[in-house]
Formats: sequence, C-alpha cells, structure tokens
Amino acid sequence: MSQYIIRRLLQMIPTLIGISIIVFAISQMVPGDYITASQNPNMTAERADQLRAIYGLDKPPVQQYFIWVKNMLTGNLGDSFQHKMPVTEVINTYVWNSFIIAFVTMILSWTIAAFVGVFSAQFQYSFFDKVVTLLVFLLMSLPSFFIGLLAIKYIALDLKLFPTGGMTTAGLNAGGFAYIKDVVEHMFLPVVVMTTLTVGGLTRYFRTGMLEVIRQDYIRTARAKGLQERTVIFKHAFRNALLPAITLLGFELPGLFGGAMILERVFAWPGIGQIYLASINMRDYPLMLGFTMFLAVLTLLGNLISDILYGVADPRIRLK
Amino acid sequence: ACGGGEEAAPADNGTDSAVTTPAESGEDAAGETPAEGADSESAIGLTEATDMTMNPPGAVNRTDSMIIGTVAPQGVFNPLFHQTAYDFAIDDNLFSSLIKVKADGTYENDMADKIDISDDNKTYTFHIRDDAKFSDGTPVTANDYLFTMKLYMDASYDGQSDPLSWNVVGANEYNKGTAKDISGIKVVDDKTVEITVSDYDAMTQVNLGAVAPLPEAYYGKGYKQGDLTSVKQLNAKPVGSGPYKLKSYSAGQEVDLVANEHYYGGVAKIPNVIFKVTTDTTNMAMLQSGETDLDNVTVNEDNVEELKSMGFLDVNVLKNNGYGYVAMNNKNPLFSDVKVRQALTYGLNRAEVVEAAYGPYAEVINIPQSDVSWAYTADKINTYDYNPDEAKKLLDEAGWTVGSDGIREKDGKKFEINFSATADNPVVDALIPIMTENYQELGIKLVTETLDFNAIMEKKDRGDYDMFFAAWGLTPDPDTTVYITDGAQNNSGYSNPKVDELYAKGKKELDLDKRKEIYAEAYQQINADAPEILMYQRTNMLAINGRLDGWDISPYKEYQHSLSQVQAAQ
Amino acid sequence: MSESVVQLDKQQNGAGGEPLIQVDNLKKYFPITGGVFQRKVGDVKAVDGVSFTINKGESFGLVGESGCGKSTIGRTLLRLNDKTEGTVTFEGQDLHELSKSELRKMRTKMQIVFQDPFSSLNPRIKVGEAIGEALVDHGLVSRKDVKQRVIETMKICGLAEYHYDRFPHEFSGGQRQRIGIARALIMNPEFIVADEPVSALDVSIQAQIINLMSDLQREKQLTYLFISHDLSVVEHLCNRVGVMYLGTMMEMAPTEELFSNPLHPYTKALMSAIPVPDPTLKRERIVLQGDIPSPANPPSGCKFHTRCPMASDICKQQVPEYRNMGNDHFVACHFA
Amino acid sequence: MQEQLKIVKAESPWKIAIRRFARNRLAVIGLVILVIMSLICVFGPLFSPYTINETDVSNKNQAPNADYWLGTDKLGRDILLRVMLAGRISLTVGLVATAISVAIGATLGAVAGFYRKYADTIIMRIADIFLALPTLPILITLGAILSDLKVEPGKRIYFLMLIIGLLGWVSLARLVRSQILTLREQEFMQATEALGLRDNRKIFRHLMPNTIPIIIVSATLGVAGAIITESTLSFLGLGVVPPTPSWGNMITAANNLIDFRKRPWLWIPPGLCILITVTAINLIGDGLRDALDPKMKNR
Amino acid sequence: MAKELVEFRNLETHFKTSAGTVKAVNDVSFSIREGETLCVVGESGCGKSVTAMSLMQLIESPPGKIVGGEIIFEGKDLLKLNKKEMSRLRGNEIAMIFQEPMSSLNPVFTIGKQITEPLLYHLGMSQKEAKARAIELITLVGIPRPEKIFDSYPHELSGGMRQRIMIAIALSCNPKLLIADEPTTALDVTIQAQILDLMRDIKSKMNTAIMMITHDLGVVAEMADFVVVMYAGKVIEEAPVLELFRNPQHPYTQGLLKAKPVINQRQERLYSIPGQVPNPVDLGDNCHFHDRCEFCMEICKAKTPPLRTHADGHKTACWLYEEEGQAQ
Ligand SMILES: Nc1ncnc2c1ncn2[C@@H]1O[C@H](COP(=O)(O)OP(=O)(O)OP(=O)(O)O)[C@@H](O)[C@H]1O
Ligand SMILES: Nc1ncnc2c1ncn2[C@@H]1O[C@H](COP(=O)(O)OP(=O)(O)OP(=O)(O)O)[C@@H](O)[C@H]1O
Ligand SMILES: [Mg+2]
Ligand SMILES: [Mg+2]
Repeated sequence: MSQYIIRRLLQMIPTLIGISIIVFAISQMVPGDYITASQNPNMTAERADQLRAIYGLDKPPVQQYFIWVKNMLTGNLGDSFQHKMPVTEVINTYVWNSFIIAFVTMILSWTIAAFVGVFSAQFQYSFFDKVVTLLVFLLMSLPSFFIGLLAIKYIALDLKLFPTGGMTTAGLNAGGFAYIKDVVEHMFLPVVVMTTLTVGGLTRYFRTGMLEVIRQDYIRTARAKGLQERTVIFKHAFRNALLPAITLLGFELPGLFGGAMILERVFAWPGIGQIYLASINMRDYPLMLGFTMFLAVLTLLGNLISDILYGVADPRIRLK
Repeated sequence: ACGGGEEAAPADNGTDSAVTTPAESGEDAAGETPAEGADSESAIGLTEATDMTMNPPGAVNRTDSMIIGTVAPQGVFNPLFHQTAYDFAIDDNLFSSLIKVKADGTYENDMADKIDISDDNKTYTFHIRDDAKFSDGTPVTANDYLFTMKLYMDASYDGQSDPLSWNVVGANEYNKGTAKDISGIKVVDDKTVEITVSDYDAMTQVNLGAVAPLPEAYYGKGYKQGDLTSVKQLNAKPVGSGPYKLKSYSAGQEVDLVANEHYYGGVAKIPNVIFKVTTDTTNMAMLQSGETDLDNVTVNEDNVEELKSMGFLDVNVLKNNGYGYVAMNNKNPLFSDVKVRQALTYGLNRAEVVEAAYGPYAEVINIPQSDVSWAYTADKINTYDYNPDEAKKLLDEAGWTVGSDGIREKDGKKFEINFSATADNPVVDALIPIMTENYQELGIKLVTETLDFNAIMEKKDRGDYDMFFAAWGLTPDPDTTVYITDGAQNNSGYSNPKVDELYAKGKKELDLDKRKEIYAEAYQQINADAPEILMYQRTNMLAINGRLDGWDISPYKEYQHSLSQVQAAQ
Repeated sequence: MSESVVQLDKQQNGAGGEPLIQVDNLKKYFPITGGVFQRKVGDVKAVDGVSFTINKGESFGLVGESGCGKSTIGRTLLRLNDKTEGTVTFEGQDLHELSKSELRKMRTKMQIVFQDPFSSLNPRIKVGEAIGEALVDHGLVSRKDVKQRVIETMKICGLAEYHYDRFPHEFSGGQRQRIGIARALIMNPEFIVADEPVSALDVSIQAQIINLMSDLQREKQLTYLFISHDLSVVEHLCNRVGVMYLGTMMEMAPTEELFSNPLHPYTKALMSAIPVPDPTLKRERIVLQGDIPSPANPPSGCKFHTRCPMASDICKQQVPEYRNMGNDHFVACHFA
Repeated sequence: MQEQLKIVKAESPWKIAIRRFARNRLAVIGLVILVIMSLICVFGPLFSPYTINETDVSNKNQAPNADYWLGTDKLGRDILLRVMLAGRISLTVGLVATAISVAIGATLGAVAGFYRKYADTIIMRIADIFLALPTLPILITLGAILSDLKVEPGKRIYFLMLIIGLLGWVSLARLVRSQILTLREQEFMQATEALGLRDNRKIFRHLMPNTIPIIIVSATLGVAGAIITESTLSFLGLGVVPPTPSWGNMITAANNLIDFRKRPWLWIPPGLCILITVTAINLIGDGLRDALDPKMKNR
Repeated sequence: MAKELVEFRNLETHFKTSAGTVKAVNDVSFSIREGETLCVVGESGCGKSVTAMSLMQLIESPPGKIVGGEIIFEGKDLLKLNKKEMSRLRGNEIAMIFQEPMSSLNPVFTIGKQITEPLLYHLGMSQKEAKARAIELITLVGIPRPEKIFDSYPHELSGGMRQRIMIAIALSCNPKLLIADEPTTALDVTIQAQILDLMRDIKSKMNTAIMMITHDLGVVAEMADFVVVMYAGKVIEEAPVLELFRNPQHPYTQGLLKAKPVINQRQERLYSIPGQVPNPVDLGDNCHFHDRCEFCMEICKAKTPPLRTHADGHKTACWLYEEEGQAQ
C-alpha cells in the first residue's frame, strides 16, 4: 500500500508537468494578454512593449515556461499583475474565506444527503422519496445565481433573518466571539444556498448506492442478527454504498479551496472564486496559472485520497 | 478604449482619453419604459429624497461615519499602481495631487497653490501649499514630488500610466538607468519644483499636476533604482496627503478610512468612511436597509422606481462618460466606401435599439463625445435618422446591387457581414435581432456571434473582423487617438488627413475656445465619414442616503472627490 | 431426464495413461497485511509445495480439512489466481506462461464449478445467458442455436426450461449449484475442476449429477479434479484421491487402495468421521486433539504433528518424506 | 413435453428490458413527456404568429395575455415562441452532450477499473488532467478559434455539445471505475475468466450493467447541467447566438431581483421546461434501472 | 414430551415472478419442540430455505410474501409482531445460519466486527468481553489462528471457514431456536463432526431446539430427533428419525434413501429418482410427485393427498396410505 502511495505520488510529477504544459499553452493561446485586457487608454505601442518586457511576456513562450516552472519549484508563483503582490499572498488572502463556507457546506450537504439519500432508498417510491426527488430536480433546473436571488429575496429581504451579503458587518470593530457570531450570520445564506445546490446530486448518488446494497444477502444476515433497522441501514448497508461517495469526496478537495465563482459574487463573499475569475478575464497569468496549479495539486491529491479510501471502504479492492 | 467595464477602467490619473468597454454586465438590464419615452430629459439628473422619515435607524444613527457600497477593491492603495476604479476611488481620498478635476471637466489647483508655465509651454513650476502634510504629519516637499516622479520613471514601473509619454526631460535616461536623477526636474526649494518637458501638449499640465507626491521618507526606504518591489510591498499600508487615511482593510470585504487630521484642506466633516463591498444583487437591498449610504446601481426604470420609492435616497442619474458603437473595419473592402458606411448607419434603427436597451436612460449619439463635455457640438451634425430608403439608395450608388436571392452583391461578391459582440449585454440583446432584421431589409446578410471580450479585441488588433460592438469610455479631455491615422486606439483603420491635422492642432492648443472650434470641426468630419456606427450614450445612477449633504458630483467629478466636504444632516 | 444420458459400456474408469495436468511444487501464498498502510506482515501459505499429476480421463479427488487449500489449488491450477511458485502444465504447456489470448483459447478446454454457486453468478445476468454466453463468445455455437443447447444442458443438470429467464437470486441453493455445473459442462471441456459441486444438492439430484459426470467421463474422456468433503461421493467417482492438510499433500493413492488401506493418521481420522446414514449405527470416531495450526505459521516438521495421535519427536523436527509405498500409494508420514 | 424442445425465440436482454420498461408506468410517462416536449418544440413554432427576430418594444414585458400566452420579454418578443425554439436547442444539447459524456465516461471508467495497471494509470491520469485544467480559459480559447475559423455560428452548437460532453466525462469515469474495482474482485468475475470470455464481454456485459444505476444518476444530473452550462458558454462564442434562445439563456436574462419578483413569466416557463425535462429523464432512468435490476421485477 | 417451541400452521409463502406466482411454501405445518433437533430434507428447491426464512421474517418483499398461515413461537404469532419485537427475537432467541456463507457475510467488515455485533447488541457486553468471546467462538468452531481471523475480511477465508463464522455468529447468543440451513456442506468430515458435536453440546446444555436443513442423510441420521420431508413446497412426510429411516413411507422418501452413495459399497451407477421437480408456478391440485412416482394412480393426478398420521408420530401425505388410494 505504501508502495502504491509512493508510486502514485511519483506519478503526480509527470501529470503535473503535463498539466503545467497544457495550462501554460492555453494561457498562450487565450486571446489577449494582461496588457490588452487591462485596456489602458491611449497606451502607446511603446508602453505596451515596455510593460511586456517588465512582465517577461516578450520572451519566447518556451523560455517563459521554464522561468515559470523554475520559480514554481522554489515556491515562488510570481507576482500577480493585478494585485501587485505575490500570488501566494493573494491566494492566502482570499482562499480561507472560500474554504470556510465550502467546508461548512460540505459537512452540511454530506450529512443531509446521506440521511435523505438513505431514507429515500429505504422507502423507495414513497411519498417522501417522491417529494425529495422533485425538490432535487427543482433545484437542478435553475442556475445557481437564481437560487441565490431567491434566498436573498425571501430570507434576507422579506424575513430579514440574515444579512444580505458580505462577510462582516461594515465597521464592526468586534473581536472574539462577537466577530465569529457576525461571520456566522453572514455565512448563513451562502452556505444554505450552496448546500441546497450540492445536496441534490449527492442525495441521488446516496440513494442509488443504497438501493443497490439493501437487497444484498449480508443485509439479510444483519437483520437476522437482530440488529435494529437503523444499524442495519446506517452501518451495514451504508458502508457498502460508500464507493461513489468516496469518489465524489475526492472531488471535494479542490472544491474546498476553489471557491464558488457565481455565488461568491451574488453574496459579495470575499472568496477566491471571484478573484480567480477576474484573473482569467484580466489575463493575470501568474495568478491564473499559480492558482490553477494549486488546484491541480489538490485535484491529484483528492483523487489519490479517494483511491486510497476505496481500499479502506472495501477491502476487496486491490489497486496496483 | 475598453476594459473591464467602464467603471472598472480608471482614467489614467485623471488624464487621457477613452476607454473601450465590453459594455459589460455592470450596466445591464434594460428598463421598462412608457412607449413614448419622451420624458428623457426629466429622467436624467438628481431626484431628491422625498421622505426622510423613512430612513432606517441604522443609517440615521450613524452620524460620524458613512458607508459606501463598492465593487471589491483589490487593495492596491497606491496611485501609481492601482488598477481598478474602486481602488482609485479610495486612493483619491488617501492621496491628493497638485491639481484636481472640476465638475465641468476642467482642472483647478489642489495641493499646488500656484502653477507657473513658461512661454514656450515647456517648463512647469509647481508651488506646493505650505500647509500640505502627509498623514503622518510630515510636510509634503518638492523632493517628495521628485521621488514620486522617479518611481514613475523607474524601469520596473508597471502601473497604468505611461510616464515616459509625458516627455519629461531626462526621464528616458533615468528609466534606462544611465542617469541617477531626472535632469528635467529641479527642486527649487522645499515647496517648489520645476519640470521641463521636451515637448508639450494640452495635457502636459494635467499629466504633471495629477501626480500625487508620495513621502520619500516612507516609500523610499528600500527603493533602489530599477526595482519597485519595496514600494509595492507598502500598497496595503499607504501614507498619503489626502483627506483620509487608511484605518483597516480586509480584502474583499471593506476598507475603513478615518479622517486625516493633517489634511491641508480642512479635516473631513465625517470622520469615518467605510467602503463596503456590495454586488448588483445586494446593493439595492443594502441601501434600503441602511447598511450603506451610497452605491452605484444599474440604471433602468425598475431600479430607478424602486430607489425613488424608498423616499430617503437622493437618486443621481448622470450621463455616463462614454458611448457605445459598432465598429466597421474601414480597411475591409466592404466598408472602405464611405457611402456604404453611411448606408449602414442610416439603415440601422438605432433609436429602437437604444429604447429597447435603456429606455429613457440613454440617447442616440452622432459624434464621439459626451454632450456634457465642453467640446460637444451639435452644429452641422448629421443625425442619420433611421432611413432605409436612403440607405438603399446609397448602397445602390456604391455599386451593391440586389441579387436574385435578395442579397446585394458587387463584383460577384455577396454582401455578408460577420458581426461579433460580447454577450450578457442589454444592448447586444436588442441590437442583434434589430440589426439582423434591418440589414436584411437592405439586402445584407448579417452573421452574428457572441464572443469573449478579449477575443474580440484580439480580432480587432489583428484587423481580422468585419464589425463588432463595443463601447468607449471618455476622459474629460477630448484628445484621443481613436480617429487619427494609425492612432494607438484606432481600431478601424479609419484615416482622414484632415482629422489627423485637427487632432494634432487641438492637442497643441491650450486655449479652450480655440480648442472647441478645432474639435467641432473634427467631429463634423468624423460624422460625415461615419467610420463607425455610433450608438448611444447611457447613464449611471448613484443613490445616496438623503441624510448626507454637500456633494459636488458631475459626470467628470465622481462622488469620491467630495467625500471630505460631505456632512450628515442634523 | 436422466434417461437422456447415454449409457456407454461399463469400462472401468481407470487412469487413461497419458498425463493431462501436471502440478509441480505449486505454492500459493496470500499476503497478510496490517496497519494503516496495509503493510505486509506475513503470508498465508494456502498451498505450500504440492505436486501431482492427473491423467487424461481420470478423476482425481482432493479431500482435506476445510481451509487446507483445496479451492486455492483449483483456482491456481486454472490460473484464476497467480501462483507464487511452481508450475502447472496442461497438455504439455505451462499455463502460467501462456499469453492472454492463448490462455483464452485454452479456457474452452478447462472449466471450473465454483464452490459458492451464488457469488459466482452475476446477479444481473439471467441464468440462461450465463450458461450459454461462453459458447457464443468463443464462437462455438451460433447465437440462434445457443438457447436450445442451453436448455438441453439445463435439463441434463436437473434444471427446467422455465428457469432459463430467471435471475440467480430466484433460485434455491441447490438450483444455483446446478447452474454452475451446467455452465461448466456446456463448454464440452476436457478438464473440469469441480469444487464441491454437489454439496448443496439433495441426494437424488446429487446422484443424477454424479452419474452424469461419470457418463461424460466415459463418453468423452473427461478429466476431473474433484474437490469434496463427501468421501462417499469421492469414493464413488474418483480413480485416485489426494488428501491434503494445511497446504500440503499428505497422502495420495488410488481410491480403493486409499479407502481400504489409509496410511496417514489424518486420513484415518477423516475416514472415521464420515457420518453414516443410519441412525442406529454409532461408529467409533478418531477424535483429533489439539489446536488447529495456522497456515500463516505452520508447525515445524510434519505439519500434522500437533494433532496426530501417533506423533513423536521426529515428527516435530523432520518433515516426513513423501514416499511411494507401492501401488501408487504415496504418503508423507514417518510411521507409514 | 419430453422429446420436442420448444424452440423459444431468443429474446435479447434489451428486448426484455424494453418490455419491462414498458410495464413501468412512470418510465413510460417520462418518455411520453419527453416526446411531447420535443414535438412541441419542433412543430410548435410553425403555428406561432410571431417570428424570432421580431422585436416590438412597445409590447415589452407584458404579462401573459390572450395575444401572448406566456407574455413577452423586454424586447417584446413572444415568450411562448422563444420557449419552444429554446427547447430545440436545450433538449438537443442536454441529451447529446450527456450521451457523449456518459459514453466516454462509462467506457473509460470501466476499462480503467477493469484492467487497472497501465490502462488505469493512463486513463486516470488523463482524467486528472481533465479535472485539473481550468475550463474557462480553454473555452475562451476554443470560442476564439471557432470564430477565427469562421465556423458558422449555427454549427457551433455541435462543438458545444462535444465540449460539454468532453468536459463531463471525468466524474462519471471515476464513479464507474470505483464500482468496477469492487465488482471485478467478485467471484462471478472469476467465473467469467474461467469461461475465457472476451474482455469486452466481461466489461460491457458483466461489469457495466452493475454500474447502470450510477450512470443513470450521473446522466440525469448531466442533462440539467448541460442545459444550464450551454447558456454560460454562449457568452464565449461557443453556444447559441442571440437572438436564438435557449432555456438557459432565457433564465439568465432574468438575473435580477426585480425581474424575479415582478415578471415571473420571464423565468418560470424556461425553468419549468428544464424541470420537466429533468424529471422526465429521471423517470426514464429510474424505469431503465428498474428494468435492468433483477430484483425489481414487479414494480 | 417437551413443549412445542415453534409451530408452523398452514404457512404459505409466495413469490411473484414475471412467469407467475411461485408457491415456494404451500401450506406447510409442523412443529419443533424445545431441545429437539428437527431435520428438514427434501428435493433441492422444494422450499426448505424459504420456510426457514419465513420464520425469521426475512423474506424479501417484494417479490416474496407470506400470504397465509401462522408461525407460533412460544405462544406468539411471529407474523403479527412488529419490526422492533421481531428484531429483538432475531439473533437472540432465534438464530439462523444461512446457506450461502460467502454472500451472507458483509464484505467490508472484519470477521471480528460481525461476530461481536450481536454480543454487543443483545448481550450488552463490552467491546473487550465481546472480543474475547468472539475469539472463543472462532476457536470453538475449529478455525485456527482466531486472533488473525478476527481481523480478516470474509473474502480472505475459505468456504468452510466462512460457514463456520456464520455458525459462530448464530451460536453467539445461545438462542432458543437455531435454524441451520445446510450448516456443514462446506466442511470436511472431521470439522463437520466437530461442529455437530458442538451443536449437540449446546442443545443438551441450553436446551436449544435446532431446525436443521440438510441433504446429508448421514448428518440426519446422526443429529435428528425428528425429520420432515418436503417436496415442492409441501410437507410430504414427517417422522421420528429412526422410524423414517426404518420405514420410509412416501415414495419420494424411499427414493432419497436409495440414492445416497454409501462408503465402501461402491456401485456402478447411483440411483436417482427419475423425472424433474414440477414447475412451481401454478401447481395443480394434485400430488406434485405424481409424474415421477412409480406407484402413480389416477387419484394422484387429481387430488392433493392429505398429510395424515399413519403410525406413531409418523405422518405421510400419499394416496397409497389412504383409503381412497387403496380403493384404486
Ligand atoms: N426471490 C425469489 N423469486 C422467485 N422464486 C424464488 C425466490 N427465492 C426462492 N424462489 C423459489 O422458491 C423455491 C424454494 O426455494 P428454497 O430456497 O426454499 O429451496 P430449498 O429447499 O432451500 O432448496 P436448496 O436445497 O436447493 O437450497 C425454489 O423453487 C426457488 O426457485
Ligand atoms: N484472498 C485471500 N487472502 C488471504 N487468505 C486467503 C485468501 N483466499 C484464501 N485464503 C486462505 O487460504 C487458505 C486456503 O483457502 P482455500 O479456499 O483454498 O481452502 P479450501 O481447502 O478450499 O477450504 P474449504 O473446504 O473450506 O473450502 C485459508 O486459510 C484461507 O484463509
Ligand atoms: Mg474451498
Ligand atoms: Mg436452500
């Protein structure tokens, strides 16, 4: 196993090299660069050339690539063109804001999805199951910003239960508990919306997974042991239905840090998603490439973790 | 021209000209309008709050502070480096410069109490006010100005300005590292600095005067010629000479300013200003709940009505300093004939598009200038009112005859236009169907596509396009390179020696009245040549809580310039 | 249905002579893993150096303690597992050296009936298809004739036509076992590993199947490796029998020889434990004492010494030689 | 019944599945809904008194009335006509794109899980790369390339389907693979090995059917996703070009609180259409799953 | 005679299939007394497992359903208990060893976990006690290296080992009734003997009743006090074990006894009952064995023979022993 992990970690190297080459190539092919994207009025051709020289954009792509990779190996992702500060700092500034809601969302949505999915499966075609199914599809049929609007309208504006947007109350000079409370209040809406959005699909996966399992012989054995239905379902059946969930869990890792582009915007949440989006639109290559590589590493790790977890969840799986 | 939203692109420290915009989502959503649309005049301007009793207590009680809704700043609090209009608005209050813009788009002295200009217009002497101090209490000196200019001229300077184009003597040498000093800048005494330029134009004074001096003692500590890293590291900890100073900044959330007690213009009346990040989904709600005092809101009838109905908001609908247009590639044989370009302008029902997209909150324009500018003229300007017959006539004259399939052709070539536009834009939504239909009637086939803004710009740069839709942002000064032959921003390849001459003349002329005439003539030329189809000038809306008074706002002078004068009622 | 099986002349089912399968010093170890990272901490020596030969047309019985490695031999023999060591030669070819496509071709000649009939059936495939698919896949029978073949075979194995369209979970344990048998037989193989093929069948059907197997053997020179706990069935069907204990062969002899003259104490114990279908008869049983040793850590010397009633010091120290006692009777015991 | 074997006509498993499917009432309802929707979208516009380019600002933002059954949008266009036209695009995109990603994802996932070792390494590393690539820049680039190649905007929809399909296969591939990894260790797979079945039979006949449930979930989610993704891609020159509507871009057009509140006819019809489509597909999917599930015989 | 522990009264369990209703258990009545071992034998597929499963109420529904009858356990009708009451009985008072040991063990839990579960749940043991007891149980069923096995997964065990694990689980709570569905098929004879001894031991110590389903007549002879013979979903004969072996009445039972190969009595061919089990779908109202019976009479094809006592405790359902049959 440890051998497998080491091998997979080693495999990450060529994969990352591949990703870096492709990503870099894309950045070269994307129309425009930072100079054209920032659309400085009256910029003379000379000034544009000067700037390109400052940013190193005038060098041949291959050379630029190697400079980038070389810096990256020393942990230096370069300076963001837009933010005028090191990319790592930009990421560090925003990523935790995204992480916190993504994390809470993940916990919530996985818990809810597990329960709802399991019950839907257990009572397949019951009224509960049908209502859940319809609800899930309803949420899937509208774009995410729409659900966001809905929440703002009814929960924030009409019921005035929670603040409409942002992460803290303006001018709040509180520290400690008051600060946390304030952040939690502000988190509420985005988390609710993100949870409703993710929970639907997950519920479906849990439901099908469970449907497959609950008719197996060993579930019968568990019942024959006189275990309570709850134990039978949540322990014996659930564990066997985990494989798809583990796969999806692997995808969550980059998701935790990736930010939610649209919803962060809707709720004015200071997350990395918007920053990343802007870096793409502004062709802020150091930030765009740096963050992409950051996510790539997380993606690879996430998949590696899920591959390892397969074996834990199901001892029969032997990955070589 | 252009850039992430007209708002997003700051005019280069107050100078320079136009900004093309992917007339982007910030300005979207068309309004519901009474079909007449006649009351357009009344739609623009200030509507005062009607019922201050409706003001939510949160806002009423906030007597020593105001909260301004803004799109997220990037935290570049340094006038040399800031990129977005939102950082710009904050920096305007943290730093002040030698001159400042007035409501009519002209300039007045600010930190300079006197400016001497030599007769040959090549030497500028700025006299800094005696009481000008940085927020740390140290005085602003001529040395600080020199230091700041060095930063601008530094080889690693990558900000929005193009300081070498200011033609300061010795700047190039400093930039290349061959000189340790800028020979053209002379520190006469602590408060006097003299700048010599190798060449001048109407903008020179503005370029030099709009520089906000940075304290050398603070920013100069780690600075070595050719490396601005140490300066950039201070971006989040600014020290300037503006009415406010930075108290705290939390990225993506808010920027807290507090009055600068050393401000030479008098300590700001409201001691605390908070810039709070809002979005177009939340900004109206936050105004309503009193969480913010001021915000930009997309103009459309729904929003205007909504804001007005709140009663406690002053609603400013201001002409936007820019215009939308459909570019035609003048180098493309399709559009090289002026008759064709005119025909395409006549043949497009611009009024309908504008009405559909903006209702009363935008107007069709016929010259590339805002009607609030001093340079604006309506004299001898053809309005190209929708006239398909005229258009057909012109096309016939140009040799494009209707073919058997109803499509015009010339020399065996069909009249087919590829049209690119950015999507998610209210104008494009209206423009494409109307244009397709209008041109079909003329016998022209329009092939439309929606593209990423940068992709369109790249097509433009390569000259590989027929037509695209975009918008320009304007600066207070009418000088621009958009219409001069091979101008930096001349997208269309339009060339008219007469226009070139007029722009060159206008640039060199320092007398406003004379400049007016020059530009009027240039606009008439352009109007006749129809190098592009000018579409509209739209408006912006600024909603301000009625409890705040003392604003001096115009299309040229944005709200941030009067923050320090504003006071809360009672 | 048993009438449909042709009865051929009652030739003694003796060893045909030429060897079909040769197993030489076969070993199969399963790693034991432990810890979070599942590091290997030891081996289960499921099969630990077993050699034997099965001649064409012969049926070789394999009996022994549960868990002693019989199924593992069966599987490794057919290369369903990888071996750890040793060789398996089938018709002169080393099975573990064959390429994938060669092996696939070889598969039609050798079949297996799995011990656990249910888990060896795909729950989503109807039994009719499950039985016939290999015929089609190997192109042995055309797609349209296959159903008829399947139904014929099902009937021979005591299943009925109406079972064709059912899924495995709709069957009783015995019925599933018959599906497994049918699936192997339909291929007309030369060699079948039958891993407890009749354990779940009632005696009547068991008899039917065993008759069928011996008929086929006579008819088609079929060769069997017959793994069973039911010694009476083994005695009935097999020409030679091997007795295993803890991964090694303890005794091997022609059936009659073994049953009349068991030499190894373990074999004797086995014989004495066979239940007799007569409630009045209570036989004297040799009860094996001692703990059953672990295949991960087998005892030194003779693996059986910990439980052997005759064990002495030599058994603890020396591995007994696997000797031919004459009459093709091999045994590994110091005292035989 | 002794002698003569009745030759029953061999019924293929698909035929049986179809027969069982037909007996599944909900699945049939789903199919009928989908067919009706498609028919309305294909033929409905022919009966509409309006045309797609027809704008009439004086009629803008009308609530549903006798002339405009579903009201008009901000350019005064008939929503009903637009919803029907949009359906042509959205249904095709949703179904075709999903079909592509399911086909690729299920196959590659199964192959990777089945062969493990090199196949797994290669396929999964490609999947990793796909997952790690930033989609937006790629899409921008592709949009620009299509534009430069002067691909007719009407035809870009095919690229769009391909792209959405190609972007969507990874998660399904990993899901399928995870299932195959356990399935392949089960004894019935040893049985197929013993029978010497061809690999493709092992994969497609023995392993894949056991992953059908998860494929169906993925496909149902995929259709909705594709329909909505399409609307974001048209911004980049990949999707449909205005004025051509799609359900996604009709909803996106109503992206502010006021439209949301005051003019529900702008977004409810397209939203409802997506909902109905997704539900119908799910009903069909559930039906298909039940039809292929041996233990769900008589529901 | 001991008290009756379980009584099946006219139990009917049906499965709905696409072909029709399978009457897997069709009007079955018999009873098991405390401390008694009752063996159920019969043709494969005749409904033995389904009968046992019905008692446990583990018939998968759909497609299966208990459509009629009662199962009285200690005076209560099990079919009328609610889920909770039933689950309290299962594993604790009534335990069952399933026929297919591989699929009956949960592949993702260790053996130890699966054995300790009922101990923790029903007997309220602590983790540690449970582990000790589990290891004891593993040893008891004759598996070497119990500690290692405790941490193994089912797929790492041989068929016989899994079967013994199932036995260990079933025995763990000292049930009043042990249902053993072919518990020793995968075991070699020495271990089988050991297990049978173990069962006998438990039976005598705890007065456990055992319902054993088996095909091995040797095992029947050794273990059973009483034997029930089933055919096609019906009980066709029941008798004390000696009586049955000595005097099998039903032709099917006679055939069964004849078919068993006996050690050291090698025959050329084994006897097997000719013909096939009838299609369980839509069985007629007749003797289901009639078309395989050498004594078949007209009445056999027309009417179902009643299960009636003919000798002491010996019941048979065969027209041969009825007056109506005799008359023909
Ligand atoms: N889920 C099911 N659906 C349909 N028929 C079923 C189902 N389960 C069992 N049957 C049928 O019920 C009958 C009785 O099955 P049961 O398992 O009780 O047999 P059995 O007597 O235990 O046989 P064996 O000795 O082979 O295990 C069989 O004919 C079988 O095909
Ligand atoms: N996949 C595996 N991993 C680890 N150990 C295994 C595995 N498969 C089998 N074993 C071990 O190998 C040994 C032999 O197993 P095998 O299945 O060959 O026994 P068997 O002789 O067939 O027994 P039975 O008669 O009970 O079926 C057992 O100790 C078992 O625990
Ligand atoms: Mg075995
Ligand atoms: Mg059974």
